[in-house]
Parts: sequence; structure tokens; C-alpha cells
Amino acid sequence: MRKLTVPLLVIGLFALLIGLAYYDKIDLYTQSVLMFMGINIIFGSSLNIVNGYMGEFSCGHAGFMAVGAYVSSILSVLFFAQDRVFGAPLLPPQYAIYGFPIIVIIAFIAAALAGLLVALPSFKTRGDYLAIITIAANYIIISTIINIDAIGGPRGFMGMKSVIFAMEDVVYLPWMLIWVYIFTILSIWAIYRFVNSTYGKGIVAIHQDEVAAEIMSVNTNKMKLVAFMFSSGLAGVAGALFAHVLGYINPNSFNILKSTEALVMVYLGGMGSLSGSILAAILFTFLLELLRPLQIIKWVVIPLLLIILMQFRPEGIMGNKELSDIFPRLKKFYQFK
Amino acid sequence: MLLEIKNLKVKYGNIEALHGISFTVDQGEIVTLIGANGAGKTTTLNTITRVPPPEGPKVWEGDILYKGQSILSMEPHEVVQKLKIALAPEGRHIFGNLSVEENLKLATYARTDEAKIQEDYKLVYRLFPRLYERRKQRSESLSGGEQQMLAVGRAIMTGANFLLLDEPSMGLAPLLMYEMFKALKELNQKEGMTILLIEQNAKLALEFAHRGYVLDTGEIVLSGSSQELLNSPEVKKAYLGG
Amino acid sequence: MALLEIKGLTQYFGGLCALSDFNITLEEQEMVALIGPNGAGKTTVFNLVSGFYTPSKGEIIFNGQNIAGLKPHKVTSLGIARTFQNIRLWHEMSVLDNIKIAQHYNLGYGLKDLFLRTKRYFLNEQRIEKEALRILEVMNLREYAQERPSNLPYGLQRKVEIARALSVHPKLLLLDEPAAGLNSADVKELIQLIKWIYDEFKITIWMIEHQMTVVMNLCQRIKVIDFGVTIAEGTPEEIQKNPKVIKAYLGDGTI
Amino acid sequence: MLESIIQNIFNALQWGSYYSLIALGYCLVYGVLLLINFAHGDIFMVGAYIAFFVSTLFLGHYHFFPYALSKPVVLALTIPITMFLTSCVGVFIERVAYRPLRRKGANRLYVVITALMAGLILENGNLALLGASRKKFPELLDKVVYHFGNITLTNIKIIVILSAFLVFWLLHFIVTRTKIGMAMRAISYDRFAVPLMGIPVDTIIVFTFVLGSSMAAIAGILFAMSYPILDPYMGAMVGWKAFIAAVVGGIGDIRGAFVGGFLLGFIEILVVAFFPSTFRDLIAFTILLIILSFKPTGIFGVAKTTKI
Repeated sequence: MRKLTVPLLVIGLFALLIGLAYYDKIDLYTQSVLMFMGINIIFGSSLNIVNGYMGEFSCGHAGFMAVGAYVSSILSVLFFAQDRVFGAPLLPPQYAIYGFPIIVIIAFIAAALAGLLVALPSFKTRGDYLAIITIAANYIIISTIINIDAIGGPRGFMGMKSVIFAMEDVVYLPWMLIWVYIFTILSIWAIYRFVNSTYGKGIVAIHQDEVAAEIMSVNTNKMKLVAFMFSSGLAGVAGALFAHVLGYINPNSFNILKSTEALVMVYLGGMGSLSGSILAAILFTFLLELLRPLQIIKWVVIPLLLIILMQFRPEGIMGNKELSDIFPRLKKFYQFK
Repeated sequence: MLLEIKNLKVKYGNIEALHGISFTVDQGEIVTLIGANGAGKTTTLNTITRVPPPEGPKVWEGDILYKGQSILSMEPHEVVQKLKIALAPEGRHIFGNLSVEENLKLATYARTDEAKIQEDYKLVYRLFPRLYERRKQRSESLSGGEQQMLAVGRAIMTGANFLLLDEPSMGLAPLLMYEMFKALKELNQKEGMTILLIEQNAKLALEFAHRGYVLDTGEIVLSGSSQELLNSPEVKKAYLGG
Repeated sequence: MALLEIKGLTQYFGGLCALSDFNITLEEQEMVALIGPNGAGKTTVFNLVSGFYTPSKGEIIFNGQNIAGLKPHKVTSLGIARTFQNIRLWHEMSVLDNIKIAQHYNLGYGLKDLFLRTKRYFLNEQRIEKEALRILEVMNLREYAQERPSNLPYGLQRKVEIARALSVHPKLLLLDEPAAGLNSADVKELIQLIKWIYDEFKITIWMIEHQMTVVMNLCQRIKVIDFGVTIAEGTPEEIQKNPKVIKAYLGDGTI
Repeated sequence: MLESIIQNIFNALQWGSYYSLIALGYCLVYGVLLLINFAHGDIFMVGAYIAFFVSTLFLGHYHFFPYALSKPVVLALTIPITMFLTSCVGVFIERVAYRPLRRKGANRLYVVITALMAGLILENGNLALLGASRKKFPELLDKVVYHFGNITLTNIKIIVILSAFLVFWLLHFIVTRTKIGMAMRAISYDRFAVPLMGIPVDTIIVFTFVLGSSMAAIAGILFAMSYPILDPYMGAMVGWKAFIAAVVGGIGDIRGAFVGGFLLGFIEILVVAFFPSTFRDLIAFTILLIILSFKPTGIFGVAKTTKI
């Protein structure tokens, strides 16, 4: 029974959400908030791999999100939608349902490759110098996009909505909600497996004492490469979903402010706590929506709340503990692998 | 009585590190605290010098009196400036990005007695001639023993007349260790410096000090003159390896 | 054939010569000490052997292979393990994890197995866990498996660090000042421990140590260096009487 | 050709001066606390706004102070008052946001996040308070244009460049020659031991923030005098860039910050001379990234040796 708790819960929640959305019991606005929650969970917890578990300070995470968003958007419009620039779709649009997960995986790969931009310098550099490299990488990615006119440059890129419509034409379902749900679960699963294996714990060893890690046979360069690419790849997945949920992207939605959001989620939740990141992502998305009526004052209130919170819990909500560390009884009810 | 510790209980976070210790140090004395690692020796010194959290502990109960006055409300820099108590901390904590000379000069930050400062420079350089040889060098590049000398020299330069030394022999080669203790002895005999010493090497410490206290997991379990302690069977068994 | 043969090892930092023309040969199952004043270049030797620095000149031949300039994790997987002057454990994870992560040289599975949780992954994780528990058992540390090292007394932390080094099945164990920060009673215990390890694991041990009791009790051979140059070599008795060593290192023993 | 090169050099020096002045502030705080004070760019913006309000006040733009002073007097009053008020803002942030965290021994990165948040509050708080309409900075100095052949120089440009050098020289003196400067360097290396020398750590830290913020204030005034349109986000981009410049120069060393600022100025002007201006950030950042890849601790930076 313990082994089945989590899969059952996941499937149950899935069916519930899709059912509610299908019969219009939850409106589109709520649906979009739910989807952003999922995207933020991927975005925040993927940064936690590098900033929390490995203890580096990457602050250009949105750059990789941008790579994922653009690569996936271009591909899905190219293959499945009629577009001004790209012309007629290369494949019949009804194949979009099968094509989309592949496109997301390609977005993962592309963003992971972009991650090399910071992974390679990380061999020689640490700490604050690396932080700067990540900021520079973020700017470089965004400026590159701005300077490519074929994909809209500073005006942005759109057309993804028609791909979604194509999916809905085949089977009428809330497709984006489904995709976001699936990829969120997959990402959490992957991160969990990674950081709980002896292999993955190598990055925690790098965090706590890199010299000792290297001397005790951890190939630190390889581990850094894996961690950075894994992390930025997942940011790419978040980007791909983000682009298709919104239906429109422009380079400035992936600026340093977006990276800051990821940082906030990681440090709000607690460095090196997966459940912390998830909790923080949910809380943060919720807070953003709650304070929406305040408009610009929202961006005064949220930082202020965070500063105040940090004064009381300077290690984030969860510290570096997981939910099951704080409530050991939970372990009786589930096993999560 | 110069320094009097009364029933001191301190905590790090929620963990009590000292469970009510009391001891005294008189003017011109050398007193040593011996005990295993984690017995609370460093904690005691950090409490006296009022090192603030997170490195420093919180005083829970008891008092520290200096010449009869409680010093618990003092800031760490005031302990140095006003009471003339200086600590050469465990692990040296020299400023590696400054030169040897700058390290010493920095220790005179709050002092205005220019003539005495010049005398103290001479004293430090006489006690530790190696420091004079390397005064222009970035102190990071000194060897471990030289850094230890610098840490002690710096404590002297604060104008202190009461030195707290936390494991000055840590990591020193035998020859340097003897040199260091000779210099300290001279400081005590010629300059009348009061010294409270923590040392892992119990034999060395007891040969050097007048009196000693044995600390075990946050409590004082034994005290007496150095000779008494050296001959005590418990000390022999637990700390002298005999 | 000698286990480790170092020939003409020389190291410059900037313009400074930290070590010049260092030679030593260690046979299998030997216990040798390297002593010398602070800043004599002892730790530099260890850092060169374990791969932290690439030597400016010279050869380090281990088991017939020149390992000079190899990355540390590579050197470790070839069979050289070490401990550090100031203990370098991963303090925020359990003692067990500390030992398990040291098995990175021989994980037996890759990223694919990790994400898909293949049979191979489980088998290897089980093997690693068993192996780690065994070494803790042997070293009498089993009861601390779930503790964090920072909560253990200093003497035990030393022991855990040595256990971690042993868990990579080294042929050569480098101990950098194992007695630093230990009191006399702990030192006595440490001597017993090292002696036991030496007999039990049948490995070569090479140590840097200031406390003469340790060196004299354990080592068959001692090499003394100063300013990166060898000044004496011999048995403990010879070294203790050597006037050059007394002048540069041992001192006259008075305060 | 030569003339256009010289003209561009002066332009680069002017831009470099702003970057350098801001980078110096970053560098000071970083050098002492190892804290990337991400709010510093916004302190620069606050400085410009304070200068705006102080100068318009003395120019008699408000009812409660209807006396218009002459321009030179206004300038002479604006500079010190702005420096003082901006320092107050800097020190205030230190007191309420950074110090409590430091006292609790929080992870350094939490303090950095707090700094980011403080920056956001300054930007958006300003926007919320003053609205989106931009402010026009009054002209405090009559513009004089000098012509040397085809090269044009304005008096403001010369003042900007000279001030940057003067401030750097002063700062360099403080950091290397005075005891307080020595204490600042010491804190960055080993904060634990500083109070043991009888040095009040908090006083030194406050002093650092005063220095850094007043330099940001000077940069703000100078910037506003040359580019008189103020908006709440003016500090963010310039601040980020200045910070990157400081790191490329070798953060922790004020020479590095100074040189890095000018380097960035030169690169940007050079790029604009040959490429469309949208390429400016792309190429500038790429060059900086390449420099950092080859010289990981920056131009003047010394790698901190890890003792093993």
C-alpha cells in the first residue's frame, strides 16, 4: 500500500483536475493559475539543483527558460501551424498531440546545451565570479534573441495558440493543463531521483567541501556539468510550457527579473529542499495572483514580505529539510521513488 | 582577584555548552584550562571576550567579573579597549590579505598612546624576531608557526595586559613550540602579563602554568597548582596518556 | 617493484620554490613518516602525490604508472587515499553518506540507470550501502552511521575521516597530521588504530606528523625535510640523535 | 579619422566614469562584507532623484520654499546634501535588512537575495510614489562647448571624468593608507578576529555603506547633469553592468573596479562605432564573459589560495 500511495494520489489528482476543467467547473483563470504554479515548480526546483544542492549562485536561470521557450515555440509553429514567416505547417496539425512532448524534450536538450555557457566556466570559477557569468549569460541569450529578426526580435513571437487549438480539434481536452501536469510530475520525479542517489549526492559533497569531494574520487567537473545541464534543461522545459500556455513570448519576459523570481522561490523554500521549492513555488504564484489588484505596488509588497520573512526564518521555509524530515510520520503513508 | 567566572552557563542555540563553571585568575598569573576537545575550553574564552553569536555563545546564567565588575553587557571591542583583555584565537585568524606590519598596526586601532605603541612594536619584534624579518610580507604567505606568532604578537599590540591564548602550539613543529612558550614565559616574567592558556598538550601546559583547571564536558572536575595536577592520577590517566 | 617512487619532484609557486628535487621510494607494506618544520613543504608533497598540483618537474610513479598531473579523483581511483590536516568531512550529511559518496570511483551505474531506476541501479546502490556499513562496522563506527560528523567529538571525526579514506580500498594511505588537535589520551588510541589498520588492511602508510610519540611508535623510516630540501633520512633512533634535525626541528625540549 | 577616434575616447571615458563610480561602490561593500549589494544600482537612481528634489527645492519650485537661489549655489548645496541623504538610504537598508541577517548567521546568499529585494522595493516604490512620468533634471551648470577641430568637449564631460579620477584617488588613499581602510580590508578576510583587535565592526560597516552610497550619489548627480531625464529603472541596468564591470576588473580590489568600469565604457563605445546599437549589450557581455573565462578572478583579482 505504501508503495502505491503516491502513484494513486498523482493519478487521482490528475483525473480530478482534468475532469473539473473538462466540465468547466474551474474557470480558465483558475486553470491558468494552476498551470503557472506547475511551471514555477519546475522553474524553481530546477534552480535548486545548482543553487541549493550544489551551492553555486546562478542568477541567470531565465536565460535557459528563454532558450526552451523559443526553441519549442519555433518548432511547434514550424511543424503544426500556419505562420506568416514559416508558411504552411510541415506536418498535419492534428499530429501536434504526439509532436508536442517531443518538442518539449528538444527544448530540454537545447536549454541543456545552452547551460554549457555557464557549466564550462564553472570548472575554474566559483562563487561570486560564477554568479556574474550567469548574469552575463542571461543577457547574452536575451540580446541574441532580440537581434534575430526572423523570430520577431524585440517584438516577440506568437502562433503557439493555434497548435493548442489543433490538439483540441482532435480530442477536446484541456491539453495544456495536461501537459503542464505531466511534465511537472516528471521533473519532480527526476530531480528527486537524482539528488537521492549516491551519484547525485556528489553535488552536495561539492557544496560542502569541494576539495574533499575531488580527493574522495568525485569527478567534480563532470558532476558540475551534469548538474548545470540538468538544471538548465529543466528550465527549458518550464520555458516551453510557459510559451505554450501564454501563446506569446518576447525576450523581455525572460530578463533578470524573471531570474530573480526563481531565486526567490529557491531561497524562500530553503536551499537544498525539494519540497521547500515546490511549496515556495505554489505560495509565490498564489501571492502574485492575490496581489494582482495592487498593480505596481505588488512589486513593493512582495519584496517587503520576503525581507520580513527572512528576518524570522533566515534559512527559508524548510531549511534544507524535506517534508518527511519534519513530519516523520508521513513516511508511514508513502514511499516516493 | 582580576578575573572571576561565577557559575557560568552558556548555550549555543538550544544546546548547553557550559554547565556552570567557576574559576578565577589573579594578576600576574599563568592559569591553564585543560580538557578534551569539545569540553568547552574555547567556548569559555569566547564567552569572556564576548564574541557575539553565531560564533559566540549566549550566556544563560552566572556572571563574569573583571576587577569586581560584571562585563556581560560589553561589546567585544570594548573588552579589548577598556579592559585590556586580548584573545589569540584558535586557528590563528590572522588577516591574510594584510602584511605582517599592517596586522600589528591594525591591532593598535583604538590606542592613542603613541610612545607605548612604539615600545610594544619593539617588544613583539624582540620576542618574535621572525616577524621582523617578514614584516613586509603578505601574512597569508607565512608558515603556520609564524602565523601563530603573529596572532600572539597582534594580541600584545592591542595594549593588553591580560592574554587569552587558545591552543598556541596547534600545528607547530617542536622547535617552534618551545620558542613560542619561551617568549610567553618572558612576557609573563618581565612584563607582568597575566595569561589564561588553553592547550591540548596538557603536559606542556602544566609545566608552563602556575595553576590549572581541568574541564570535562562543560564542567570543572579538578583544580589545583600545576604540580598537584601533574601528579594527580586522574589527570595522568586521561590527559597525559600515562 | 616499489609501490611508490618519486624522482626529482620539484614545485614552484610563482617564483617561490616550495619543494626541490624530492626523492623517496616506498615499498609495499611500509610505514614511513615525513617530518620537518612548518612551511617545509610537507603538505606540498602530499598535494602533489594526490593530484592537487601538477608538479613543475619530476615523476611520481605509482604501481608502475606515472601519475604526476593526473586529476585527484583519478589518483584516488588508482589506489591512493588521504586525510587532511584540518578534518575535511562533509559536515551536513550523515556519516554513512560520507562513506557512500567516497564510492564515486566505483559506482557501477550511470545517469540512465539513475533516472530509470534500473535493476543495475538498485544492485549497485545496495552494494555501496553494504560496503559502507561494513567499513563502519570494522572501524567500530556503526552506531554513528546516522549522525552528522559535526556532532561527533573531534577524535571520532578523525576516525571517520580515516574510515572514509579506507573505504576506497587504497594501496597507499596518506595521513596528514592525524594527531593534530588530539590530546595525549586520544593520541594513544590513534597509535593503536593506525597500527591495527596497518596490520589488518596490509597497506602502505605514509604520514606527516609533528608529535614524535606517534612517529617513533609507528614508523620504520623517517624522512626530514626543510625548505623543500631533504636534510636527513633514517630509522627513528637515528633521526632523534641527528644534530641537524635537532637544530632545525626537534629543539632542546626546554621551555 | 583620428579626430573621431579621440572623440570616441572621450565619450568612452565619460561613460566609463559612471560605470566606475558605481562599480567602486559595489566593490567597497563587496570588499568588506563579501555581499553583492544588488541594491546599489538603485541607490544610484535614488541619488539622482534626491538630487532632483534638492535642486528643485532650492530653485524655488515648491510653495513652502519660494526662494530661488542662483545656480552655482544650488549646485554647491545639492552635492553635499544629496550625498548625505543617499548615505542615509544606504545605511538604512543596511540597518533594517542586512544587519539582522548577519547577526543571525544566515547564509550569505540569503543576504544577497535580501539586497535584490531591497533594490526592487526602491525601483517600484519610486514608481508607485511618483508615477510613471519622467522627471526632467534642472540645468545647474551652463553648458559650455569647446571645439578642437572636429572634436567637441563639454564642460560637464570634463567634470565627470575629473571627478571619477578624484574620487578614485581619495578612495584608494582611504583604503590603503588609513587604519579604517585597513580595518575594512581585514573584515573581508576574517570578520571573527576584527573585534578582537578592539575594532567596532558595525561602525566600520556603516562607514563603508556611507562611502559607497555617497559615491553612488555623486554618480547620480553627474549622470543627471549630462542626461537630464530620470526614470525609476535607470539604475537597474547601469547597476548590473557596473557590477559586471567590477567583477571583470577583479572585485574586492578597488583598482579593478575602476579599471573595469572604464573597460566596459570603452567596449560599449567601440561596439556602437562598428555595429548597430542593438548589438551593444550582446557583444559587450560576450567580451566580458570571455575575459572572465580566461582570467577567472578578474584583471586585478588575486585567487584566494585554498589551504589544504
